[in-house]
Amino acid sequence: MEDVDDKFLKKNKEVPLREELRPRKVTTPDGQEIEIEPLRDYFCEAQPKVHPKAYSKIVEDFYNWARSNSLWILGFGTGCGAIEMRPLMTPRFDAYRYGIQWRPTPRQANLLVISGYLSVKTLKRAIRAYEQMPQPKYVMGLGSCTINGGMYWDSYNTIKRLDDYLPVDLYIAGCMPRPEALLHGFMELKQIIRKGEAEGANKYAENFAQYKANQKAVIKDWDMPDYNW
Amino acid sequence: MTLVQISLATGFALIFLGLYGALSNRNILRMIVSFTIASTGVNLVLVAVGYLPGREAPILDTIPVASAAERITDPVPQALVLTAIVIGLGVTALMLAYAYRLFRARGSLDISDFTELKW
Amino acid sequence: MNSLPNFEWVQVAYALLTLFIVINYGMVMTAVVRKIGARVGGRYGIPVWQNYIDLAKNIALRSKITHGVMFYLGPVFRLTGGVGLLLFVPTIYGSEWHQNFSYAGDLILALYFIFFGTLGMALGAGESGHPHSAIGVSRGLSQVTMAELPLALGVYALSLQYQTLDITEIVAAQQGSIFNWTVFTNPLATVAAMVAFVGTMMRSPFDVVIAPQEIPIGPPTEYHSSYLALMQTNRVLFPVAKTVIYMNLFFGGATSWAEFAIKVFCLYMVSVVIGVVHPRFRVEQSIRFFLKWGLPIGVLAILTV
Amino acid sequence: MVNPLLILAAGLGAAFLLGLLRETSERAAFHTTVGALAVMAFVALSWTVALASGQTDPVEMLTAGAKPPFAINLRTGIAEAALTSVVTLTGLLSAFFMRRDLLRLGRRAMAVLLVLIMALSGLIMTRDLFNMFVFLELIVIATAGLVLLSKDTRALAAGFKYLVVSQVISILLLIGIIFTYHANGSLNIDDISEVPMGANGASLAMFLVLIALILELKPFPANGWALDIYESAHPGFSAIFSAASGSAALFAVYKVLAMAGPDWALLAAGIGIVTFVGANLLALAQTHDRRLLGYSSVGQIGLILLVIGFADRLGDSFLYIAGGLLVSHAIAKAGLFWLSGMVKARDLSDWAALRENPVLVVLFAVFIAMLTGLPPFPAFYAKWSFVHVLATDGAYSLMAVFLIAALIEATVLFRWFGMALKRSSGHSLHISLTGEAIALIAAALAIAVSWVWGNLSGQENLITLVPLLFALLFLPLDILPARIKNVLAIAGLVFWFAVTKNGLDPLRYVFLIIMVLGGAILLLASFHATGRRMGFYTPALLMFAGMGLLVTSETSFQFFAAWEFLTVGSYFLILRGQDSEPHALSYITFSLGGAFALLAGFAIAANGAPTFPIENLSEVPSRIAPYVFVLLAAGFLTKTAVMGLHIWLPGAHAEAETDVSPMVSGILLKAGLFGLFVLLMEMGRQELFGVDLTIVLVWLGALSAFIGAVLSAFQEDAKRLLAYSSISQMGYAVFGLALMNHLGWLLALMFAINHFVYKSMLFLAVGGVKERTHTKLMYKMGGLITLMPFTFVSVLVGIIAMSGVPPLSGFGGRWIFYNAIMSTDLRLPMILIFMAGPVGFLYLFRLIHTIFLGQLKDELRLTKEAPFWILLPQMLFVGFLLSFAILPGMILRRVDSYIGTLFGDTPLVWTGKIVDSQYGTWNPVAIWGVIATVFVVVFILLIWMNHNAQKVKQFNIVFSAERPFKPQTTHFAWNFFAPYRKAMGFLETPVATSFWSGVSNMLHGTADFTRKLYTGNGQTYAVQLLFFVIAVYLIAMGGLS
Repeated sequence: MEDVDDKFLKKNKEVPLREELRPRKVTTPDGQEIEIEPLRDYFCEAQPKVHPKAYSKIVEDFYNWARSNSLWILGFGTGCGAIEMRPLMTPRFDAYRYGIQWRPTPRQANLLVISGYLSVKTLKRAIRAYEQMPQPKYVMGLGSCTINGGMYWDSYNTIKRLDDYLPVDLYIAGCMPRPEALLHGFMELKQIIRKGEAEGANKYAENFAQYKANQKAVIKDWDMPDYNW
Repeated sequence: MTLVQISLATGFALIFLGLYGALSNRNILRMIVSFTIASTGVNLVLVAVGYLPGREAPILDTIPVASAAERITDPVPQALVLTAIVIGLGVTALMLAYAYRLFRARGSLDISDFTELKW
Repeated sequence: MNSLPNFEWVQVAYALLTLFIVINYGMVMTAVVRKIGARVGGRYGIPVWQNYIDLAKNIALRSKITHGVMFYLGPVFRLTGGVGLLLFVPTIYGSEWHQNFSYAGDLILALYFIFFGTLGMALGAGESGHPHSAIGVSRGLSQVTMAELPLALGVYALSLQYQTLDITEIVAAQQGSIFNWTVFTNPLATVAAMVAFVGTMMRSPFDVVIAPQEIPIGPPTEYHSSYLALMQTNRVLFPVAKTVIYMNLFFGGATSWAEFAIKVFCLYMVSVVIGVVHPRFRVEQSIRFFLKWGLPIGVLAILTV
Repeated sequence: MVNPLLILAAGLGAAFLLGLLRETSERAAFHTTVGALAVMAFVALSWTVALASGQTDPVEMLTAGAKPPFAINLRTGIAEAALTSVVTLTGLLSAFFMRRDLLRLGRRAMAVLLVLIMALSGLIMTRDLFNMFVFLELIVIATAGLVLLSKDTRALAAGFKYLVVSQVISILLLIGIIFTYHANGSLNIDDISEVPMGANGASLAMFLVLIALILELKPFPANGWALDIYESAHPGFSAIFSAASGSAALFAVYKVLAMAGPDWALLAAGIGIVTFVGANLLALAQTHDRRLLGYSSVGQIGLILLVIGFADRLGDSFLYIAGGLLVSHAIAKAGLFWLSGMVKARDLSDWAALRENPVLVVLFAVFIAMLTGLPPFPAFYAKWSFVHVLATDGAYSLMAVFLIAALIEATVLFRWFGMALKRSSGHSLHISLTGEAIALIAAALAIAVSWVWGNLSGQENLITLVPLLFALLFLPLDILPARIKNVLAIAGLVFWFAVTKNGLDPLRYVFLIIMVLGGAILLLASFHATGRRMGFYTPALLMFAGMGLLVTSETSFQFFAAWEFLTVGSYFLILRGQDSEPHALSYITFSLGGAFALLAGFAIAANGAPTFPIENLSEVPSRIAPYVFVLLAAGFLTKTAVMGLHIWLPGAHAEAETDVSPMVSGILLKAGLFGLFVLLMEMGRQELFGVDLTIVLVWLGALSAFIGAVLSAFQEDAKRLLAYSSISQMGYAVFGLALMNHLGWLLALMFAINHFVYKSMLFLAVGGVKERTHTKLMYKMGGLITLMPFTFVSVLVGIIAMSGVPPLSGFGGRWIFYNAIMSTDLRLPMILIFMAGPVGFLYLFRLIHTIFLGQLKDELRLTKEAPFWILLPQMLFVGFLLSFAILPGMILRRVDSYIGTLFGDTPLVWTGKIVDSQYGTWNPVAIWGVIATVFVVVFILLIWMNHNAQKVKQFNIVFSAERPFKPQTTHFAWNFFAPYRKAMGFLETPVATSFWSGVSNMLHGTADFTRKLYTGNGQTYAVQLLFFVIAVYLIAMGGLS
């Protein structure tokens, strides 16, 4: 793909695997020597699946309505935009009234808000967090940094386009967007969900190879399994 | 002071002297000599206790058997002394033998050199 | 069925009805309580039906993971604990419908069954292999060792007072006048038990177990989707069931659903009110708190019965 | 019958005959020696048998054809005959043992040996004071001669010291003799004893004779010279020196004491007890085996001297008691010295070499048990009778001192035994078939005399008890493979259960089921063992024999003997564990301490009778009843490991083998509980200084329940955790018992059953895990649930049951508990128990979490499920727990009605399967029904919703957007309850441990300080001797005036 940020794709030699992930030998209590291959033994290797919608349209519509009115945000502040999310909990904006809550763990969240620029290092974490969220899940890109790199357009270690790496459902423009814009964004997202168009997770699963290739292209020290369950 | 009392006193004096010597001298040979002195004292005491003034030694060759009971001193202590002397001799001999072997083993006759067995 | 002399099939239906009412009541009530809290803070607050939506959303999730059998069973234990607790306690005094299966046992059964869900949940969380789960469990267990103590003392004082362990009889003894309630006849026991109540409602200042800022939500860190749905159901059901016990023991029970609703709400609000104005205790602080306040009051309650 | 003088004649004659032999014919000389010794032994034995069976009467032998006082007379009565038998047999066996050295040194040494044995026999038989002196001097000379046998050059110095001291003694003796003669006009003991000797002028003479002979017994602290001999002499000779010389000298003292009259008895008794205590204390500090044996000999002889001092009051039983102690001492000590001859190096731990030869280990155990006075050996009967006499006399403080010293002695010996079994030695064994055969003969003699003493005891002859014999049967059978033995053992237990179960009341019946049938079930796990598993079955079955006998025992004697059996058996069993040496030692120390408390209690309660039916405990006069209660309760509480007396338990239970831990925890602890049941059933409430003792028990129980649980939560070692939990659980049971009401007892019983089941199960489960992971440390495990699912299930069921959460059977216990406390006035201790409840969750959760949940470690990835045979009993227990939870009535109902007959009330009403009390209801079937239904429904619901969940692996966790580094750092397990420790850690302060280690340090410190007396200088020893004489004289005169 030519629109990958190939500017800093230096084709230098491969980064060796982290030590703790390299295969090694350990001795069992019985004195037997066994081979441990951490990536295979510690992590589930299954690929993400495309999950179909519910059989019945009514049910799916109901589900989508519920999903849209119960947006649980993963409280993962990635860039300067994180500071804009805090006022949403205050009396002035009170996002709770729209069924929006913050959850401390990806397992219980549906909405990953990428709140600003993503350095390569943070991208790795964002990917991991995203993959660990259960489907259906949504990604919101906040600010121009996630759209085109913004003020970091020529940075050596900041990604330019978020949707090369994660399926973004909605961008909110601005640098930074105000909380009102965020609220508006949430409302938009709700609309998308209700329409049944927020299938980013399935898109991610369908184009998994491509996304992975993009991710691996920028993340040199890819010390994790392909998919983080 | 009667003869008996003098003998008794001498006997006990010898015993104490002997014991003092045995317990204060470090040299093993001196200890053995001291013990001999003490046994002599004991023997003296034995004889003194059995002595009856004016009587003769209980040797029936010279004294008629019929009158022996009145004329001789008590024979038992005499017999005891004889036995005690014999035994004392045996023990002294054994101690000397030990002294010899101790000297051979260690080249010393100082009792305080033989204290490795303790506690 | 000589071993179950009081059993009739229709009781199953009655019990289901109780369960239905209580769950719905709990759903709405907890939302209302949150809304009240929001209003106090000047916010609008969540919709009162938000709990239903969250529940539906969680059930509607498409991908799920499991860490193993015990992880799978954890929420089952949890919900069984909540439902069972409710079913072992008579909900509405004098109503044949809502005695549930309280003939199976007495107060002791209820007190010990409280731990059923906790234990199963802790095991399930443990199998997830997440250290934060284990830390949460460690904190929770440590805290509960002292938090339950004033309750045990209060209950003992109470059963000495009424000379029975039967919940229905205890409620019966409090009928007639408001001054027959245990809270008036035996205030010390009530205070002791209420200390325990506040301590075990998982609200500030005793919520270090789930402290979301440091050990992301503690034991249920790994739970999601329908697991979480079951646990959410329990989370609205269980406090109500527990409050029902307190209501029956100390506040004269309830003779109608209306009385039930009011009393449970008021009792529930106690822990909420305390929670919104107090910062969180560390575990050892809360243990010392219970030692310093709960224990002496409980001892006094026992000694003065 | 040949004339007993032949003993002397044969000895002397052979000695002279040796002189006639040629220097080079050592073999002929040796045969002559042995022949002479054999003749002597034969004569002595034949007289013993004849006198004992009443075929002949005691005989007086007059020399020189005259009657005393004009001649010397010798006597052979039963005591003399028996003692000469001991002396000559020791001589004979030792001669064989010293064969090589005797041959090396030639006929002179043999002659000296013969003279020694002859002189010892003479000393026993003579009735003449001066003759006694002569024989004593002969002994001295012969001893000094034989010391030279040793290759150890240090023995020379020892022999010389001995001679120095002997000279001093002989001076004292001679002076004493001559003045005695002067005062009485006779040297004949019988003549002198006819004239009563008060504290008149002659008393100094008598004192000198007496003290000189007592000095021959090496009384503490004037005995450094003798210990040097023990330490350096040839072990064969030391055997004679300890067994034969000691016995002969004791008899001489006895004769002189009889002559001196009762006024002097106290003196002997005083010196005896001081020696017994002092010597045992010093033995604590020893690391040299023979010196330790020396101290032990001194101590034993001191003990017998104490008994001799009591001869008057003992009356007819004197010979029985003193003989029992003496014969045990002689055989055991000789045997141990002989064994020491086969061990090359002299440190206590060098006895580890014995393990090369299992027979020798058994012999070692036999001798030590014999010396300690464990059943069925004669010293056991002797101690029993002696303590009873002391109690009858009201000599309580003496009894206490005696028992404490005996306990120290046992500690010393068992410490040594533990070292031998668990340490390693750099030296191999000096195997000699002769030596082994001789030691075996000694053991055979030990069994023979045990039989004799058992027959004479007037009680049950312990050595003929079927369970004991069954246990001993496994000694020869030990060459069979373990599995065959296991089948036999299980069959034996089941058979014994079938035989004894009839006619027991339900309470005892339940305990019998737990102890005997439970044992059979647990033995199923032992099928796992491969190979021969030497030395497992005898102790195990000894323990079960003890427990089987305990439940069916009817008299105090039977009860106590059974108690000792189970204690000893379990000790050997516990000792088998890998690092169990120190723990087994503290176990046996505490257990024997508890047993001695029982002994004292029974003795006081017996009130003069040799034994009494257990049910007569209820008739103990109220004056002494509280003390009896305290002593017995202390004994039982030691076994249930109540807080304060618990420090032996964690180590002992944790370090034991996989299938031993459940036995000692699940079953053995119930013995203490059973004892308490019996005690409280018979004695009821007792008051001491206005304190109701049952209330003390209630507090102790509550304290144990609480602190045990807290300590358990802080353990890192899974088995230790379970061990502390046992303390807690037993605390509940003690608490229930002490409530002294119907429900309290039912509670205790419920706990007994439940604890047996779930603790056995958990110990087996943890043991199974340990088999696979080779560790007990929980933080090294984790995530084993998928690898060991069955074990997990058993732990899961176990902890749910134990924590008291419905629907499993632990809840029944809690329910009864609440009902029990409703009807009692005790409120404060309840709080502790209330606190203990939730704390139980701490350790239980930790147990299951840190082992089975969390992160799997790399090296455990291939861990297999626990072995089948270890799982099988667990699954049986799981089944039992489930069914017992639904149908508790199947056991409880009968017991309930039985307890009802004791208390005369029926607080529980059983309607069908429902239990109603005055206060509440417990409907186990309904509880099960509701919970199971709800659970299944919810489970189905979840399956319906989440059937398609993706199974993930251990690192697929949310980890703050990172991934775990490695399992070790991700598994939260070590110091699991850190926050709890922060708040409640002060409860961990090892008060009891500090106290007991303080006691132990004090004893060791005293021992270390006291042994500074032993400077090694012969002169110093002689001076000490004189000071001792003077001190004793001053004390005696003070006492007499």
